[in-house]
Amino acid sequence: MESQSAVISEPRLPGFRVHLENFDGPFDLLLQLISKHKMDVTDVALSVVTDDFISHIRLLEEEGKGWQLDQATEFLVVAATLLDLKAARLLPSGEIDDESDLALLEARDLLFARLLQYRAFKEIAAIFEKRIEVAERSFARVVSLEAHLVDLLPEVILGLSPERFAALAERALAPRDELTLSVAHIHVPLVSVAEEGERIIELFKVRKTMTFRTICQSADSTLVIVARFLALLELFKEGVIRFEQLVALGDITVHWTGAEGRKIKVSDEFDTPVSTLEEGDNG
Amino acid sequence: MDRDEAIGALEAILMVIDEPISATILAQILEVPLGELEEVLRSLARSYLEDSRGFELKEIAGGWRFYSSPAYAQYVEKFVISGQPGKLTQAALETLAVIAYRQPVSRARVSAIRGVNVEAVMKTLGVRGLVEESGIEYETGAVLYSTTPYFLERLGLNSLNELPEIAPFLPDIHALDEVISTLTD
Amino acid sequence: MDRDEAIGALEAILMVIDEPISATILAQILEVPLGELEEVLRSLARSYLEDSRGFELKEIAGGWRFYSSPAYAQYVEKFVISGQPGKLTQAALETLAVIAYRQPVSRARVSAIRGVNVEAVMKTLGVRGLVEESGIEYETGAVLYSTTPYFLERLGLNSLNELPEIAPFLPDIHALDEVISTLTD
Repeated sequence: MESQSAVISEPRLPGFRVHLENFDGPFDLLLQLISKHKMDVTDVALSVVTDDFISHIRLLEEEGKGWQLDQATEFLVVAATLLDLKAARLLPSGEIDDESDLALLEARDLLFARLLQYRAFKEIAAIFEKRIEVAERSFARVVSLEAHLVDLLPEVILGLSPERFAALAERALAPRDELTLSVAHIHVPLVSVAEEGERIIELFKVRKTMTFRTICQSADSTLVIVARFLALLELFKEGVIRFEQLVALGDITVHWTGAEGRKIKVSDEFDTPVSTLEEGDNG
Repeated sequence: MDRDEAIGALEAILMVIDEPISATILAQILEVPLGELEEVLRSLARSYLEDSRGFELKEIAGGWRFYSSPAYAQYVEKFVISGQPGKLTQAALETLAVIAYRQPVSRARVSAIRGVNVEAVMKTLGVRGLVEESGIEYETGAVLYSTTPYFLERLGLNSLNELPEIAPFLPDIHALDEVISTLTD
Repeated sequence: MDRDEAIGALEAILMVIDEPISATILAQILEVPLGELEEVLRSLARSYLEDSRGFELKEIAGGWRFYSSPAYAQYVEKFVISGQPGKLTQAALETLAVIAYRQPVSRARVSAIRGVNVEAVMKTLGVRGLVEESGIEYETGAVLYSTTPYFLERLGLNSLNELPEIAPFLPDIHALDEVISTLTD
């Protein structure tokens, strides 16, 4: 069995280096520093990291190595998690004086845990790869029965009619994926942006000005907060609200500017299950 | 039956089988208690290794059989037209890792952990015989997936218990998984 | 190559080949003079006998191969009689069904359709006299397999024409095969 202490692995994004003011080195090392609490994610300029990555990919392209889909996918996942993590960190925390602060802190830890989990499975995948390589160097003895023993074999009993045999063939020859029952509809988001939008509009019928914090007070999960945020963006697009933030990282105040009684519909474009992000993979 | 006789009989039977054979069947044929027989198999396997033989006796996916020693792979490869399918991609390996440690697991859950849609990759793993449908999740009706015996074979493992511990890579991953699922499902 | 390395390589090769192999070919692969190699093979065969191993290395009709030792024939015969039931496993039946409806067909193609390595199962079908080699695929040089008259007899049919038609509704199954084979080859 492989050494399990070897948590620090080879770089997963070979050759990709990040050049920041406070850090200069392989992307993987940056991740490790963050995941070991040696570096604060809020100190990382993600835009610079992204720029670096894009130029890294361009360079590969120019060198004729083509578009590295594996690398790009991996980068997107890690960068998205870092962004989530950073967003959670940047939200005001300070003293924990109410429930919503606590929820934000938890959300931050959860994102952190998710990053760790993501990386753990990458380590395991590397072990799988090595194991497969080793196993492939061993060949099984697969031999026919020695001639004098074949005579001892009992007569074969197929035990089925030609019709049953044909049915078996049909099943064995059928393309497998058609047997998979789609259950995508069962996993539709439990939170609907459109519905949360309706709820916000109801709130504005009572008060014309509210902070984002107030709007999210009754939210019982991070997902609801996200849905309400998206609904607000939709309403902004409709031109019926405006945002105001007096100090950086301060409370966001939302003002209703729409006409009384105007019928507003929050679109449900965010509620469609994501099915377009496919991993480019056929092996 | 004395030990030498048992060893000889085991070697003779193992020489004619075309698929792995379980210790239970061998114990029945030799009329030897299972525990005793397993001990003989293990010490036999060890002796081949100690003698640096060109072959190994291994228990993989629940059955014993002879394999060529990896040390001589370069020679054997000239005879065996490698029926081994191509290499798995990084994405496939990682998805396989998630399924191996979370089985039985729904596609949605794997997707949540991997952070991307895994539909295509899981189809590939299924076609390659590495994972299979193994049930339905009671609460959601989602199809659950598990690894196959062929998966164990490809990794050269006897059972899932031989998978490396994940704990050193991530403390208390099961607890985390539960909370994370509330975030992502 | 020193003697120990040569012995290891020989044992490794002989353990996984099915057909007897000539000393000439082995000498070429190992890059060892033929005379020297034959001497190693003979002394190896002798050592197995002296150690009362359950297997023997024998040269029959110009080819070397491992066989089970006659000294333990009673156990091997007991295994063959008891361990090989008249009934086929589900995997063997399905593989047989694929061959029956696709013949003549290469092993790689069957493997692609079944989604698993079918080497062992096809050997079993061959040993049971249900399928046989029937030609060579022109483009690839792969061996093609067909069912035997014995297969028809066991299914109670007079000719392959009597096999019930299957699934005319399956869309262009050959095209699907192509897709599947790109996934698995």
